Amino acid sequence: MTDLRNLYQEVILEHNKKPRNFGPLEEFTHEAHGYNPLCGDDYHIYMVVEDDVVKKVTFDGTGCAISKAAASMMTTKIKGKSVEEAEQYIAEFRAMMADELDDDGQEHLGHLKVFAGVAQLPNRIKCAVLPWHTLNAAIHGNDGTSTEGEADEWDG
Amino acid sequence: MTDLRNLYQEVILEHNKKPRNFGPLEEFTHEAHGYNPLCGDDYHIYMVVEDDVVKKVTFDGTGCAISKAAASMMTTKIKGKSVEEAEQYIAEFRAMMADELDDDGQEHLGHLKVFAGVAQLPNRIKCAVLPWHTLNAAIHGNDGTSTEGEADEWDG
Amino acid sequence: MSAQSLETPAKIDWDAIRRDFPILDQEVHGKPLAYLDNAASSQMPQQVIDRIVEYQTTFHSNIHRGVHALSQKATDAFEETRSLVRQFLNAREDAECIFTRGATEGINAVMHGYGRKFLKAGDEVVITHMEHHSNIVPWQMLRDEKGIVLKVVPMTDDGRLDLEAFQEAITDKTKFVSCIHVSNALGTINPIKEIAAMAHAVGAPILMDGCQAAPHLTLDVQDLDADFYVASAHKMCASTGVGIFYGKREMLEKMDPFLGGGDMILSVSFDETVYNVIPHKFEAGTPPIMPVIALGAAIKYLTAIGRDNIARREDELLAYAMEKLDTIDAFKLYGPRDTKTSVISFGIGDVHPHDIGTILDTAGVAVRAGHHCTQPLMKRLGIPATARASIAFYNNTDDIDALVGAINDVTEIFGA
Amino acid sequence: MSAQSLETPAKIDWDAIRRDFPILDQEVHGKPLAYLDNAASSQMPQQVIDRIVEYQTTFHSNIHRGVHALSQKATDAFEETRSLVRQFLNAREDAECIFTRGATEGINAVMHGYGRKFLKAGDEVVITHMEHHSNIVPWQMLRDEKGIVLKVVPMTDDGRLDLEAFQEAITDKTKFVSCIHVSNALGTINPIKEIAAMAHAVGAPILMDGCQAAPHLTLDVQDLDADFYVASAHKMCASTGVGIFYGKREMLEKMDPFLGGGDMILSVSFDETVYNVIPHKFEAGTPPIMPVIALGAAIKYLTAIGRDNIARREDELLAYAMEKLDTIDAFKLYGPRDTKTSVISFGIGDVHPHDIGTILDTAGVAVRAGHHCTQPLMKRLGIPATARASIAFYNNTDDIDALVGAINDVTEIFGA
Ligand SMILES: Cc1ncc(COP(=O)(O)O)c(C=O)c1O
Ligand SMILES: Cc1ncc(COP(=O)(O)O)c(C=O)c1O
Repeated sequence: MTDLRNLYQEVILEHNKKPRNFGPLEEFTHEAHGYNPLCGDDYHIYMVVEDDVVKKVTFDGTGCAISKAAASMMTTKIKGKSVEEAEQYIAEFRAMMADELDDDGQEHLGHLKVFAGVAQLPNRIKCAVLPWHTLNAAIHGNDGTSTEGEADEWDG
Repeated sequence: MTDLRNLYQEVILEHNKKPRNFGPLEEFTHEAHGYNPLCGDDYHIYMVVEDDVVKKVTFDGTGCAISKAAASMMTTKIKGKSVEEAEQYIAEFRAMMADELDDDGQEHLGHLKVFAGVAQLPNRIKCAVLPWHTLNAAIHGNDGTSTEGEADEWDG
Repeated sequence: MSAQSLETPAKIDWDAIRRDFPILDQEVHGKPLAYLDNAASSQMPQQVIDRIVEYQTTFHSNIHRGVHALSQKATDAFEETRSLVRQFLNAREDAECIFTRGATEGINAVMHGYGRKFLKAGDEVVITHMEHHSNIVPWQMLRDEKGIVLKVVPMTDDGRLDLEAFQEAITDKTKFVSCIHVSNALGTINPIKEIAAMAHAVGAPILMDGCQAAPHLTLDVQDLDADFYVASAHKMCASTGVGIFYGKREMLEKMDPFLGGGDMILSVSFDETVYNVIPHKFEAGTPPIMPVIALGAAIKYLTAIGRDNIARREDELLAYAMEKLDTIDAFKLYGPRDTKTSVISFGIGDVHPHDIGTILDTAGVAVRAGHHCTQPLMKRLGIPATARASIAFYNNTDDIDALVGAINDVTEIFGA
Repeated sequence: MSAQSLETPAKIDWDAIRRDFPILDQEVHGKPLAYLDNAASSQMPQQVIDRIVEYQTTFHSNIHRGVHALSQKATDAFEETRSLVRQFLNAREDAECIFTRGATEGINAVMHGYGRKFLKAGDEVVITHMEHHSNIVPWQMLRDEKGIVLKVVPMTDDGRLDLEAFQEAITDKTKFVSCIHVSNALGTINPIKEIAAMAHAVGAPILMDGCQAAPHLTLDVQDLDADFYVASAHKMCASTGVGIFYGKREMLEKMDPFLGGGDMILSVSFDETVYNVIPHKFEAGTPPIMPVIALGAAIKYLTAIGRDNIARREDELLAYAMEKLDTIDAFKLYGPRDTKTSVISFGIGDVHPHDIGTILDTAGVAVRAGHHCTQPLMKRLGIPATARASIAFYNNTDDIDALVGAINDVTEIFGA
């Protein structure tokens, strides 16, 4: 059970239960759909970007506790940040999942570090990464994304 | 080489070199085509049957020494015999290949016993049996036959 | 072989049988492995592994076209398996038993070889809401190509086929029925013999997907009157890479092959090619010789234990598990409670099955979490996925206890 | 692993390598086995057998959809093999490397998925007189269905493709070229890169049948500019039941899958089904997981020895054999004498190859006798069949001497 407590930390369970920034936006500048066919995690990310700043960001959909908490905490993290910073978080989160994040990055990620335990469970990495993957797609204007068949890119 | 001499007996080699009753008949009452896709043995049997007696029987085609000698010796054996007797030979030859021929049958088969060695080589049984199989088809008015997929019936 | 030393069912030493499966004797995340993912793929007894090693170290060779001793021996062992499959299914003839790459290829062989040849626009193909994707997607491909109509028989809330609706769905327009024998997602055993009778009453052939039936039930394709029956070797203690595809001779003979190549022909010229007789017509190219020979060993193994005994053992373990699981408040079973195989598809409160799967894994308990290749069935139940524990005869009560314990961890962590 | 301990090519201990193959250490009809049927199917080194046993005893599980540890481990080993195949072929991406049931399925996948979708009546498909049946029959099926025109490039008397005729056969009407890289019947190595250039000059894609090339030559599908490339694991020291099917990403993406089922879809509903991305789109159902993992071990084994070293060794044994065989009056070689792999297709006087095969078998020498699934090629040479001795790197001069000795028996018995 100790391992599990490391994976399912209180903050993750709490975000899973009460996801922040949940639900679709009526008006948005960016949007993308992310789907993991392996376990059915299925999310939409909606963004309002103005002057290169993420004014609003929400997510909608269903999935496991890891993916839902990851999405919820992601939205709280990047709201109000510049697009450039959001991209830095994407890169850092991805590096953390690949067990390749340096100390500076760790520092910068802050409480997102609670997902470090997921990196030890290869078959759950895609869950934690899916919202970030989808955010990336939204920023770059791809309208859909799937974790399938892109194991190399995202599993590191 | 002793085993081989048992298989390739002089009489077989001799019939292979100088097959009897070889070549098509212009006029015939019965005919059938026999083909072994595994090794390409490919024969036609032609018969003239009158009053239930095999007046003429020839074979044509190509194949290995075993099949050619079997065909040649078969024609010399059944020529002039009644159809009923021919069918008895078919049954006996088949039994010999299945190692199930009784002493009476052995006696009756006469010099066809030179093929007994073939029964010890499962992958050559079809060669020796093909002409007999085709003869059977000719008698019963099936116009073609193939040893493939009928392993059960003929391999015993 | 321990299985062979059994005399009467009463004396079956299930502990000894479990020891035939070396893979079960290991720890995962520091806990003893409780392998309960048998519906996805079963494990292989030492007897089958030994047969594979024997094959590869003493008589591997390509088959059918060889004059040398190894080739003959390999051919004999390959064809012996065909005969064992015939007995396993109680088919009429060996030639009706074809080896494919898996059950999936068998269904596709029927879609291509029968469907594309004999069905036309407007013809109705009846399937059910309970099908595995492998028995949905091929018929959708046929729909896209030929304009056939796909009719889907509904499922009840407790995961059974609605037989009245089935009867209604079958009409004069029905030209084919394809139906799962035992549900992989829920364990439901369908009354497939009655369904076959309905199909035959309107002259429609029926394909039965027996992937989950073959490991658990004693089969008789003649009694069921199956026109086609498919199963997967890797769910029957044998190897991945080979499936069983049964068809009635008259059906197979009138069908076209959909894979062209060596061995499936009698003669080839550029003008004309003559297909071989069955079963060879459907076995293009070098077949999965080693997996087939392993399947032969597995059938011998299962038969030695006795398929009745296997079913009884699995039913007992299922009953033991259900008794314990029913005491857990948050435990929710999907599908029926009886007339089913030893498959337990479940949820825990509103915990996502994927999280259940991970927590169980940490406790050494291997289950499957997901849609089990039955997305329409999941949608029908209004859920994205389930956790599925599937029990084989080599499991034991310790495995079940580990499952129950780990489910308690789930409720504790998630406060479910 | 003996192969790994090699340092420089000069130090290769071929005797030690031969000992990696337990099957070779046996007697057949009381004579040491000389296995010279490698073009039909090669043998498996202990290292690959060990990997199979390791897989089945420690981590067998169904892949891709499992959250538990075994499933993850099996998935990793399966996908590692994909990566090894990519390196083996020098493909751009793992996703371009698909696992089929055999080379035959790969060719059929192209016929169904590309041919049936993109070719239409009157379009010309160019093949050659040297093709294996698996590269003839699928195109005949397409001809029967779609009315394409099948053009056959002739072969010269000495068993080479007539390149001028090839150039002439390729016109604006040519919409596809499918060509054997190395002849299984004769060993001829075709100038496949030049042929690809001819095809591409008119915008036609090319499929290369590399079944006999993969075990002998170092491959580079990018350099050859292959649109599709197929090979068979069981001819590469791995297991039956799996083939390699390479396709350029852009080709695979625009093709339709021809097998529907699990894993090849992203989502399924009765109205609409969305296919998965490559490679999964072409891998319907449970793949041959164990054979694939065995293939991974085989590629590691072959790579450790060094594919250049393998080719050199086989060429040397071929030269040794030819020197001896050429002294036998009745020996007649079919096919070319150079630019070939270590395949010796021959006749002895007018003795039927089937009789040659039997006599050789009695001497422990395993060769293939027959049409080698190349009936049109045989017809072109005016013969019903040949005897074929095919040499692998684990053969030795004793094997060749046994072959030569047994051929002398043939001449003696038949007075040839
Ligand atoms: C040149 C060639 N093409 C295709 C094949 C067919 O391969 P498989 O039987 O493994 O599908 C073979 C082997 O028999 C071959 O040698
Ligand atoms: C009911 C059912 N049908 C079909 C299949 C497909 O079998 P395979 O993946 O072995 O081809 C499975 C197994 O996954 C199954 O459980």
